[in-house]
Amino acid sequence: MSQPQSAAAPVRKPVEGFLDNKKFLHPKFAANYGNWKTHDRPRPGVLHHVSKTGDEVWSIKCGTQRQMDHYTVRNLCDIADSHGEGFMRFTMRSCVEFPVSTEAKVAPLIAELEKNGFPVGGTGNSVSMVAHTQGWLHCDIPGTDASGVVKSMMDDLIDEFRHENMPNRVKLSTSCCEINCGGQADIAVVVQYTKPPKINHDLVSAICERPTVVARCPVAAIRPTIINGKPSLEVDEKKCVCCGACFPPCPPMQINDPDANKIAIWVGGKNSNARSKPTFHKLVAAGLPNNAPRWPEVNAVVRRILMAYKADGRPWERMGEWIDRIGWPAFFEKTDLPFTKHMIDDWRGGRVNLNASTHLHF
Amino acid sequence: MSQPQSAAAPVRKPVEGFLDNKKFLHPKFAANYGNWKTHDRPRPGVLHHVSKTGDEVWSIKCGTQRQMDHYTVRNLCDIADSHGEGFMRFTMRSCVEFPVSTEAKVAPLIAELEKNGFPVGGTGNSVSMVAHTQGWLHCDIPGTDASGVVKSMMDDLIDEFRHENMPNRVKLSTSCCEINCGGQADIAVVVQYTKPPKINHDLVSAICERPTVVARCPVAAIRPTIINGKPSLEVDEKKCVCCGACFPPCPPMQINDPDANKIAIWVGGKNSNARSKPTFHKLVAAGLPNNAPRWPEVNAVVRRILMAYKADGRPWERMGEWIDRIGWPAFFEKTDLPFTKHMIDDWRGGRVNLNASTHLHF
Amino acid sequence: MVKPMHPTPMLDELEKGPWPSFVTGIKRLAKDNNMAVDLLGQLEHSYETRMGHWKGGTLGVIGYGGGIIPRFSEIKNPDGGYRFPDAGEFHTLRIMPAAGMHYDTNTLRQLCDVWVKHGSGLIALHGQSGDIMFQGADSASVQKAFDEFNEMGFDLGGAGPALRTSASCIGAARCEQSCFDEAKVHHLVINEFLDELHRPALPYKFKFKFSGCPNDCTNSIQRSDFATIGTWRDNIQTDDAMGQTWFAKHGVNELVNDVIGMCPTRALQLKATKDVKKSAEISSLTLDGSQSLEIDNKSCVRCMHCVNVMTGALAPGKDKGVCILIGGKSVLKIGASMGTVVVPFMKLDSDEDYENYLDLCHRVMDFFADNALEHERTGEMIDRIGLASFLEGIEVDVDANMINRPRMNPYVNMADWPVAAA
Amino acid sequence: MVKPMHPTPMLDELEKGPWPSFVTGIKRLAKDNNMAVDLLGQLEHSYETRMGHWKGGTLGVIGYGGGIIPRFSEIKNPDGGYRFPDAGEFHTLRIMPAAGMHYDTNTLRQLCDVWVKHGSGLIALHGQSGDIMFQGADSASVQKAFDEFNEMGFDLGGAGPALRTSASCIGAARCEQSCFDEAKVHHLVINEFLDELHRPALPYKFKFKFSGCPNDCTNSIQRSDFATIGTWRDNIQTDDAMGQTWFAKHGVNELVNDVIGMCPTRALQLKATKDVKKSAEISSLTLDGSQSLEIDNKSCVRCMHCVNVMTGALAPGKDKGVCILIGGKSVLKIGASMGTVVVPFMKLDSDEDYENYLDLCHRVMDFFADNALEHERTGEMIDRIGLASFLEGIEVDVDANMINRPRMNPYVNMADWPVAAA
Ligand code: SRM
Ligand code: SRM
Ligand code: SRM
Ligand code: SRM
Ligand code: SF4
Ligand code: SF4
Ligand code: SF4
Ligand code: SF4
Ligand code: SF4
Ligand code: SF4
Ligand code: SF4
Ligand code: SF4
Repeated sequence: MSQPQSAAAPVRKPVEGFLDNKKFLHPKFAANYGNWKTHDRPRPGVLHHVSKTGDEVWSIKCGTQRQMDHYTVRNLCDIADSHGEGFMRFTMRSCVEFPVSTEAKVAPLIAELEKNGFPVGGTGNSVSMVAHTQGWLHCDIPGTDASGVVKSMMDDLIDEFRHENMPNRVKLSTSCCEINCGGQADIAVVVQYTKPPKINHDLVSAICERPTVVARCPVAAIRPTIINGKPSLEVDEKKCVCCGACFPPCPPMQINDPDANKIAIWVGGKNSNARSKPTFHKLVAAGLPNNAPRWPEVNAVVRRILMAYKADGRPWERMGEWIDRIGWPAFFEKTDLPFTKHMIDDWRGGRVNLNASTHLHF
Repeated sequence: MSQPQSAAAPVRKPVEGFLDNKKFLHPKFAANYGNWKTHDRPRPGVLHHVSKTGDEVWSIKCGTQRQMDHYTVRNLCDIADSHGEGFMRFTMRSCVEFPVSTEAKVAPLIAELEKNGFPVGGTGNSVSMVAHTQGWLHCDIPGTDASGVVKSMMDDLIDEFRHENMPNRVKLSTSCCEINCGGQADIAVVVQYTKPPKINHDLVSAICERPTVVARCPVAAIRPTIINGKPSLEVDEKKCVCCGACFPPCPPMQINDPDANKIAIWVGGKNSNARSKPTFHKLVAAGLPNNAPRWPEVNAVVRRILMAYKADGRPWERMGEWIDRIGWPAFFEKTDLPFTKHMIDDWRGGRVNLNASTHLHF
Repeated sequence: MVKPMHPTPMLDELEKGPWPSFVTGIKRLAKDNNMAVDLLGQLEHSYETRMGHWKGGTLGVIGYGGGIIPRFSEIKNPDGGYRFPDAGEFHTLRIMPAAGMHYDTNTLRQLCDVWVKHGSGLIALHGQSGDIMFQGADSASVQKAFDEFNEMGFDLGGAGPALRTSASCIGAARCEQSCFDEAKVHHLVINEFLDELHRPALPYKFKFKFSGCPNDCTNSIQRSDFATIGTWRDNIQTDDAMGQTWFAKHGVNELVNDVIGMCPTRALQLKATKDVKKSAEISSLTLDGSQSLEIDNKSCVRCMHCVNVMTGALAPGKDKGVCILIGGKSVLKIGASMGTVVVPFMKLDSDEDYENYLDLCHRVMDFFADNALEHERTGEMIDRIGLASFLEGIEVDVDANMINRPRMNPYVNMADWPVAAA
Repeated sequence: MVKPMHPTPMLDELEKGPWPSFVTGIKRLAKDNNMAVDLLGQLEHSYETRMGHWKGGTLGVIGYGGGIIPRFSEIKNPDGGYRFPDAGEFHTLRIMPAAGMHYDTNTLRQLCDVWVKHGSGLIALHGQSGDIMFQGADSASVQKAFDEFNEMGFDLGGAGPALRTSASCIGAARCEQSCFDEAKVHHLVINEFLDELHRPALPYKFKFKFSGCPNDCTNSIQRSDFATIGTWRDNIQTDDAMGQTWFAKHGVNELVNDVIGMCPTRALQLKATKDVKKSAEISSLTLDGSQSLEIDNKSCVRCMHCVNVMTGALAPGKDKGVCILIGGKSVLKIGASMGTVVVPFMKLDSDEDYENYLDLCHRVMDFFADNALEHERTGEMIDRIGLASFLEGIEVDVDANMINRPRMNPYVNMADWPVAAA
């Protein structure tokens, strides 16, 4: 690995170690550490926690674009200093929480955030900020952009971020390739490849460790071969499930294609253990065009799903729990999405996903 | 196929066709066919059905040994004629139901059945008759007897057959080899082989189609080979899961062994769609000795499981539903059975049976 | 002249205890029946050695390829002769009873008579597939016994790689939950496929079973390749008078804990009668002056639970029909498998409905015959080729009721999505 | 001197709408930052071609083997030079924030200062694993930037086949549900395994995550190889005063439909206060003068639902600890997989507890290092060798809480049953 360094500078030994968070804790957090009793939400975007001693703290939460210019970060810091108490924290979904010790500070802080363009919300049964990935901005294998998809989606859903009108929390994610760094979510927007990789045989032998690539394929569709006298690889296109797993270790196996890259939508993923066990998200729409810069077709489907859930879900039912109650036929009806053979699981062990019962929804 | 026939007799052409059941229906069944309204159970062993017209029929149910000598069958017929109305039917579990048109006939019929040694019961939330298989009496591959296991088990459980004291119906089955002709049940008693087949190499080439046998093995543990110059088969004993599937097509691969044949007990199978979806039974005990003629160790475990369920189950909870509520740790505690590594599913797709959640029972 | 009994100390243990004893029964037979005497000898030997001692063979009746289970004793004397010669051949005839296993006593006695004449007198009522098993004929008697049973109107059941004997629940004959005429369909199907039943030519066994409602009293989902189960499409029917009787007897606690709380999909709710939703999809049952049980039929999965508990007060809807599940079987090769939904709903009232149904049966059986490997059941075949391909093969459209949930992995080539989604 | 902007008609569309715009942000940077100007050019090109145009490479900082994600532009001029030269190198530094992602404003501003000096000024707060991602340094600046961050006390995160940056929920710092000190354990673990983090030598990536309770706000089950989740062993705690307040506000319907009816294991029942079972395993909450919520803690699976809905009135028990699940990961090769229970319960209070815990971490990591194939995650490894073998390898006993249900197939050689059952 090349170690870039200016020739002149003496070699600096890094100080290895994980920074302690104690000094970054808001004083109320530090004082009541491990001693909280309950909380409520006086309004969307505000959490009010009460400790066993009666101590209180309000946390005001706003959304961000995650990929922030330093001006935006400084802007947040300025607000924390002027209207908050100089502390802030980030959530797992790139929201910011500003803790304050008195209720009086809540309203002015909200006003200041909104004035500066930071939407306040994302708590309780609202729609969360989208779990974000890299996309064209930085990744070396992306099929779409992430920041762009997220921006256009949150523009459309900002009202649902600002209000708590859903049956339960709604967690969204997007992923710019099938690897799915964005994770399992109530609604996940993920690239779906629809063609086997196109192989640039001239480059394979130079760039790819062939056994490594062969081993990566989940369906053993890749075979070593010789093309024009050079070692290369070939793909059994009947077996290939177009997953793109061969592309990272072997970029000459180009999986991305402007037109064949489609967007799929998955629903009902759930990570928490509340009520039902955690479960993966399920395929409900595919073939949507990768329509930069604003992906209107994708946003329309996401909205349709959300609105059906909002109208029909009962309190505390997460997306997947709602569907389990009303059934998949009703889900596809209410969202006006086609159910296709591609949704019938044929992966290993997929039999458990077939209906081996007369539990039917009509 | 050899067609034994007396040389003299002219060849009789069979009359092919499925016999109509209309003429065997009790008149009340025929008159109210498809027009029933409701039923209740005035006492264990008696069903009282009422039709939409108000017509009524009582069915008195008793157990049998299934493998009946014709005297027993005639005895039942006599009772049907003297105390019933000349009709009877058998249930899927070898019980007999005697329909009568007036309530007055119920008690005398019960008395007569009990007098003749036929226990009355098996309805509602009682313990059913055991679903029966062939065993040493007739099958060509059995690891134990069926009629004997069933007889000793029902001797022990006859009170639970006669009374309705369980949370819900309890369906039992036994199977004399791993093929499990007895089916999925609340409690199933099934032979479990614990050694790979012992091969009589002298006979293989004469008796077995080797490719057929190789194809039967679920784990591809059988390979063709040559032993003493003769084509035979060999088993990779590390792979072999001792299922015995190779034995029927190739009896020289002897899987049965008086000492290595053990009995396993499985619980929580369920066929109906009521409440929860149908589900397979699960392994909870193994290594029990194949202790003919009365299998006391097996019966003791079955009883322990039943009594724990009886004490702790809530109304309408089937065995498996009860365990889902209290959890597997409590099940093993209450039944005093060891939980072993063998119960952790490692078959294809078995991952779904691991606990991928923090749903824990303490 | 009957031969002397073999000592059977182990079997004698099975004469003890209150449950009817098969040993006592066989001993009764043995009083005038040498086959029964030797059967006891052979069986006692199995109990001693803790091993089975029968082997199979091939044997049939004229015109048929299956239906007899031949058994020859493997317990031999040093000279090669049978050690228990009168039970040396001990074959079973599988005979199909009428649907629902109904009998009149005359018929039963007549069956006994034939079996005493040509066989051991031992009868299993019934086998797990639903046959009467006449157990214990020697090779010479098989045809004679069959001929007499056949004269009575009974036909041989299935064995080998063939259509098998089927079973249907008592259903319409005595059960308020019945959603179709089980016996009629059972009858139709067997008669339609007599050739497949009697002359084994399928890749492996194939079983139908018929249950009138989702309680599935024939265990059809797990124990048949082709399960036909009654259900309904419209709202659960309610009977207020019976509802009030039930409620008066059982009270609100039982209603909440045993009924509402056990509905798998929270389709039941307790409501003030005035608050019951007015909608085509809602049915409701009044419980007393003020309260009602509200049923959201769109959330209901027709599991039967509330209908079972409150029979009469609640009942299946009026728009009845059947659901078909394919692929149930036992444990061999891939592990036990259940049938899965292939037709979520099909009417079975008119002649046309029955034709449609039989047509589907043919398509399934044909596809199985053409595409299954040797000794492969429908469930294994579907597992191998995928449900979607199977559906295509039998010309049935995909439906979201066929699945528990859509796929959770992206491992699928969706190049033909536009066609599939059109 | 800043160069002129490239036309970005597509990206401009992303300046519209109310949500904060990353494009507007990068344009703000571009006012005095050529790297941002060319980044916009490169990105616009991706939007036009609907393709990514970065490729990886190898790059690091002194003493470390990972933590930098190198990116080189693939958009070249005919002469082979970068078409967007100032963004031709656009590397990311992964820097670990303190546990819980808490900051004071000074620190954040200081981080900005360093990044303006040595990088693009673009910061992702935070990456999905939990890193601060400083995006956009050229090769020459990576070391300099790192050195300054490191001076501030921050260390580099993970990349490649190594231990990865971890995440813990806010937990004890502000959450009443917290069952252990998430930040402390997070801290301990990272510091224990710095070598594995900084010098990639594992078969593949390995992630820890820490959630204070089963709500699992870090998605640890699905997104980490080693999930540590708080839970409790004893009874749910109740606070009658708060219970009555809750009930007065929400009423019985909400209690039945939203709480009792949604308990996954029917552990909750509505009871007349006088009928509440007296038993060590029962806790209860009085709702008003006459009624109570009865909790059967033996049936409770600690799902959190009732505790969430009635926070304050209900609370996790006192005997707190953690559950450990191993094997979560994303979609590659075997499909997405979740961690499964490997330690149902472990105390994490005393120093000895922490030692035990770290000892387990070592055993897991060692076994993984020794037994996983190249590019194989823990979840795949366990899938391949079986959970039982894995447990044996890490010296943990089997426990019925590890499974949803025991096996449903007989495909297992149980010759060693007597030993296993002893
Ligand atoms: C701040 C944050 C933790 C952190 O360390 O950053 C957090 C904080 C809280 N979570 Fe969470 N959760 C946070 C991410 C999550 C996640 C992970 C995620 O977002 O990807 C989950 C799992 C999601 C899933 O299941 O897919 C999560 C599932 C929950 C649940 C369970 C919800 C359910 O019913 O399924 C609760 C319980 C509840 O809602 O009462 C919960 C409850 C809470 C509470 C109410 C806990 C408390 O008593 O203080 C906190 C306030 C939430 C609010 O804003 O209303 N939190 N929570 C995370 C905020 C993310 C965001 O910006 O939106
Ligand atoms: C007679 C029989 C049908 C037949 O055609 O022979 C039958 C008859 C009835 N069954 Fe059944 N079931 C019969 C085998 C079954 C089976 C199959 C089996 O025994 O192997 C099942 C599925 C078992 C399983 O799930 O593993 C079965 C699951 C049910 C259920 C669902 C129980 C549950 O809650 O899971 C009901 C509903 C109920 O209990 O109210 C039911 C209800 C009934 C009712 C009450 C239906 C009615 O309204 O008339 C009948 C009276 C039952 C009684 O004796 O209390 N029947 N019933 C079978 C008697 C077998 C026996 O001798 O014990
Ligand atoms: C007689 C009977 C048990 C009984 O005592 O009732 C029986 C007995 C045998 N079964 Fe069975 N099965 C019997 C019902 C079943 C059932 C239950 C059912 O039909 O509802 C099943 C489970 C459902 C299914 O079809 O899978 C069943 C699953 C099997 C299997 C496993 C098939 C599989 O794919 O897993 C085999 C093995 C085979 O076919 O190769 C088998 C094989 C056998 C053989 C032929 C053993 C052999 O391979 O040589 C047994 C002959 C015994 C004999 O000497 O008569 N038997 N068998 C049942 C048939 C009686 C009848 O005709 O009424
Ligand atoms: C940056 C980040 C997305 C983001 O924008 O936040 C990311 C970006 C990449 N991920 Fe990821 N993953 C990121 C969090 C995740 C997560 C979520 C998590 O950690 O909670 C997952 C799912 C959980 C898991 O670990 O499986 C995830 C699962 C993957 C996988 C699939 C691994 C698998 O076994 O299925 C790969 C592929 C691989 O490792 O070969 C991958 C690979 C990659 C690579 C290195 C692509 C590649 O193979 O070249 C991406 C580099 C992008 C870049 O240019 O920076 N990334 N990746 C996240 C890391 C930021 C951080 O350090 O904080
Ligand atoms: S989801 Fe794929 S394209 Fe997007 S950041 Fe992750 S690895 Fe890169
Ligand atoms: S795209 Fe996936 S399935 Fe196709 S060859 Fe590459 S790794 Fe194999
Ligand atoms: S379970 Fe096995 S031994 Fe028993 S009858 Fe069926 S095939 Fe024969
Ligand atoms: S017993 Fe089963 S696993 Fe073993 S060789 Fe025979 S068929 Fe294969
Ligand atoms: S399956 Fe349904 S219709 Fe048939 S007997 Fe059982 S309860 Fe009645
Ligand atoms: S039949 Fe419908 S309403 Fe009744 S318990 Fe079953 S799913 Fe619920
Ligand atoms: S995981 Fe539990 S302890 Fe941690 S923040 Fe979420 S709710 Fe609180
Ligand atoms: S925490 Fe326990 S009692 Fe409460 S809802 Fe979950 S399982 Fe039920």
